[in-house]
Amino acid sequence: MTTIDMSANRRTLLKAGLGLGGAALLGTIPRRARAAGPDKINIAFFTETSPSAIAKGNGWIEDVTKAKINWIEVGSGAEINTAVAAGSVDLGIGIGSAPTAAGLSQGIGYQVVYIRDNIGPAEELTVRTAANIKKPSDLIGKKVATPFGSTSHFRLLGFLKTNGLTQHQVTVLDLRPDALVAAWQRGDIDAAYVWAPAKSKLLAAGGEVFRTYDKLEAAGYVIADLIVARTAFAQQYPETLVEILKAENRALDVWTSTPDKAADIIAKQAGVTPEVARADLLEYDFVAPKRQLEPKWLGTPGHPGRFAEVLQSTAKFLAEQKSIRSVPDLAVFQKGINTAPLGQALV
Amino acid sequence: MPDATDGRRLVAGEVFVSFAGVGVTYGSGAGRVPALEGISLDFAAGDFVCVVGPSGCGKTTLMQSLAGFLKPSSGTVSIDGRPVDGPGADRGVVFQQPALFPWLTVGGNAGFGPMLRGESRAARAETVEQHLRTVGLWEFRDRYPYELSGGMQQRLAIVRALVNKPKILLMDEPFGALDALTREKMQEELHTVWRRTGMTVLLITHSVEEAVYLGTDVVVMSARPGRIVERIAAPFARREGERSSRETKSLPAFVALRERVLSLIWQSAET
Amino acid sequence: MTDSRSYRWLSVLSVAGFFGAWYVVNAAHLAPANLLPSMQEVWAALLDILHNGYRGTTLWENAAATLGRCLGGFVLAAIVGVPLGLWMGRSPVLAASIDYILQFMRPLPPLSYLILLILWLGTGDTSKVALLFLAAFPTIAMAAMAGVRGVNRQRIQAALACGATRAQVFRHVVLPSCLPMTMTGLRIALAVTFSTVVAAELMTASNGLGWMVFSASQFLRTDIVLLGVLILGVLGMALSRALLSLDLWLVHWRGRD
Amino acid sequence: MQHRIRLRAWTLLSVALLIAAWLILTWGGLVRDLFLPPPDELWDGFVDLATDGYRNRTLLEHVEASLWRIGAGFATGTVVGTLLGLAMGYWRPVEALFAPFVEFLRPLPQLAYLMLLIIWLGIGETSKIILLFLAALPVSAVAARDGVRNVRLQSILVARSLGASEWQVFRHVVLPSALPEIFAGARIAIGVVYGTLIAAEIIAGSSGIGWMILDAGRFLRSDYVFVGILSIGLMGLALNGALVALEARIVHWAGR
Repeated sequence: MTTIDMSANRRTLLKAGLGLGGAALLGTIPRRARAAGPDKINIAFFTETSPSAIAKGNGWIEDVTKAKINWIEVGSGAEINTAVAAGSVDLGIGIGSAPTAAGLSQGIGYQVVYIRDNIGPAEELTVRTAANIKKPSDLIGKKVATPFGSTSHFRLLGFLKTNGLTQHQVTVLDLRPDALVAAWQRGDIDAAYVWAPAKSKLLAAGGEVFRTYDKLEAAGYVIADLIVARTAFAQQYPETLVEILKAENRALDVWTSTPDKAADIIAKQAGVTPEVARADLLEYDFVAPKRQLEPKWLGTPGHPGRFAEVLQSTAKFLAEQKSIRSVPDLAVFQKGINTAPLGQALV
Repeated sequence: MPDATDGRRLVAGEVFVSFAGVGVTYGSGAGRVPALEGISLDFAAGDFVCVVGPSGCGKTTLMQSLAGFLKPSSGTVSIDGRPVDGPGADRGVVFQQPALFPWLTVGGNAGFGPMLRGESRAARAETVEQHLRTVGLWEFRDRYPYELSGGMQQRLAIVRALVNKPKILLMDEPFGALDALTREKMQEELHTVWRRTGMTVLLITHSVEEAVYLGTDVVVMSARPGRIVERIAAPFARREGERSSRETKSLPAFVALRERVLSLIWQSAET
Repeated sequence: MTDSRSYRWLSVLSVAGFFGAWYVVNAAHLAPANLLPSMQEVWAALLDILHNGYRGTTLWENAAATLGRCLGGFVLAAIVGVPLGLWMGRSPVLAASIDYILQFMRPLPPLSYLILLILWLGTGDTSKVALLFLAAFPTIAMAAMAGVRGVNRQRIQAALACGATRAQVFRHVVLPSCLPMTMTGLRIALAVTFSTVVAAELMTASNGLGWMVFSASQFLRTDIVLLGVLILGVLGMALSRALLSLDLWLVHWRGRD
Repeated sequence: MQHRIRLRAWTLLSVALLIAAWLILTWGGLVRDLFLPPPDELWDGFVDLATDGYRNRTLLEHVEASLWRIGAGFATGTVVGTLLGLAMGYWRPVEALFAPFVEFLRPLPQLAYLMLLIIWLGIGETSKIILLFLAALPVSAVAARDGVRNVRLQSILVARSLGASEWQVFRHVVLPSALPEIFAGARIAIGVVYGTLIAAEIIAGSSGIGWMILDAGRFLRSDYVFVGILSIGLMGLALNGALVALEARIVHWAGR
């Protein structure tokens, strides 16, 4: 349609018109496709040593979504729950499984779309060497601190329960990680259940690991860090979600293929030295995207995995603690897991 | 003191202010307190009426009903033939506490009334200057009231009332808080203004001497409920010619009248 | 005034003494370095965040964010609180219908309802400004109401006797009479707002001096925490001084009436 | 009297409207229980907290823990603050020495130095009470100082002329004259202490009404949060009322 013959008859004019219209239509298609994505995405994140920090630090999320990303820093999974309930967060990166179980039980409109990591030994009971704690009953009469409402809290209480210890025998204190390290350095507490980097600071200041995680995992106290997406967001912008998960996978690849390079980027984001970042990262079991879709974890659409049961048993525990009112059916947790975007991201 | 009524001298003897069967009660039900009962009192333009009586005899209530600050429960108060319906600029009011506006300068306080009426700054500057000059406050025009002495504050309060050219000046123990010397000076100044302008004044006072000395009429009231015991004509205010207050106050006739009023008050207080 | 000025050297001395003691404690290793950073470290931290910012935000941005939230909430509270308080002072019916809510709200620690505000209004500045508004508003409204109720009756009567209408009485007597009380209320409210602004930055904030302090304590950067405390203290002093000067200028008759 | 009864009726009407709005919003399904719990949930939450408790402590025990902290912080803060303020008002050099610190501390947000208190004083009751103490101290110091400043010189001269010693002037003239302002300061101080309570209970809690609200808030248990806010509000009203009553008894001449 480059030239229009001036002497052209009606037919050619019509053709030309059609062609122009077609071109205009074609021209709108790419624009439409972009309009299908959101202009702005609110993402809640933690300042932590994780591959997610690579995607954030390199600006990948901005690149793949072409949207303005509003990064909202949070200090706890509870804040993500509140923010999603308030409608001001679309995506929560790194939320723990305990707050997620609470959120799903309370009907907060989000879905688990990704298992960032299986926490495993990265969160662990750390005891003061001088306190001479060798077996669980040695904790009787001692002070143990943990950030309440966290995955660590959940596992600590699980540890006490499976060992027949009541909260009357062991004093459990609610301390944020920073305050916890300060209290430890002053000698106010004898043990703590917490994650990195606080954990490594405790170890450096006269602490040692009291291994609990393997037995607790076997007993069903599985804890994980997740990515959750606001349900309405996931439904409206499935493509965008897929792109974001792809970026997340790419970040994980950087860590597995070039750990040193990854540690450098992550350290800068989290404000620690690359050595510390690397040591912290080595403790996590980053569940490879393909593994996430196995029945042991999230499963696939129509074939829910066992992670829904993990969430439900976490919720049961939280209900016993009165943190939530009641535990919904397994179906609620199964519906709260959406594996479609991850499946597409792997295609 | 400055002229106030524009030389507007009303015909003496004509009824100017009238209280007709005025009664005021405070509270309601069991807590009813009669403050005034059956007050009937007329006075003419140019009269200087002083009201005396024991504490709680309703002197202030009487003044407030004329000022329009409160509505009588019975009877009517009228001025110049029109019943009083709320306060107005035709009645200037001066209290024992000057009640000046501390956020305004001396000039601002003096020009308060004209300002309310929307007079231009220039128009009111002249009146204010004239008034402030006569009471010796002109050089303080840019100061604030709290920078003045008690006597100056009270003078300013009187100016604030006079600037509005009221038909009648209502004063509730205006000199009560002043020292003896200032008080006497202020009495003289007030008297001069009254004589020069022929303005009507209602003065409420504790001091019998002040009442007998300044008033053309002295009204004695009794307490609980407030009633008028007697109205006495006093000759000293209208005495023509130069006079000194010392002399007047030691005249046998003055002393006799003062004693008479005092004994009336004593009697009414005892019953 | 000359009296207090003649002792100013003592104030300078005591502040100098404080810094001297700080220096000595560190120099003589009387306190573990991780508990009390030295003056030099705090100074270095100041230079560092002045030049490089703290985690990507400059000190000015943080100070501006905190001040903006603080003043936003405060000004909003004043705009709503003062007229409402004045109206309550004039109308006993309105006062009876609202007073108990204000009485209940006033002592509430703002942190207790922060989570609800985030739930209702989201994580942005709206919920933060709302928190500060709610913290300041009852104090301001109640002060303005007390101001109206405490207006000298004789001043009103004096104005009426100068021929003032009801509206003029309100404009020329009631309003200025309320000023001292209202200003006192505003000063208390500003103090409340300023101490609450840090609480507002406790959750879901990504800038502000409060955020800087919390974030620094998360990484146990005691030097930045201490620096933040010093900056906040000085800023608070400056704010309350500024409002006090405004008060003394506006209410020049305070204490002399 | 009638006027008063009529106003009382307005108050009741407004309360009724508020409750009606609450009922319509919650039972009418306009607002989820997460945002605003309906009355029955709130009542259940209250009964649950009162009988069974929250994390091993009943509501009453949480209230007690908080009241104890408030009491200790307020009492120490106002006593020390008032003594300091009296000295500052009476002797200029004392004022010059302490004014910079009092002025610095007064507007300082307590949450900002919370971390430092934890580092320096630990996570026990001490740091909580010190935080409240530091909140109350500057407020009452400034009030007491201003109280002394505003004592009328006349009264002091009268006392001197009657042969009062320096101490007697202070004890019998300065102190009683400053009392109304000291009490006004105490009322502001209790407000500040109260507002700081939750900040104090962020520190290593497992008791206290403020900690309970924070912890329940983490799981968005709005019913517990609301019960907590209501209790803390009523507690505040009661404390303020008690202080006003005490003030009326001791400083009966104030405002007359």
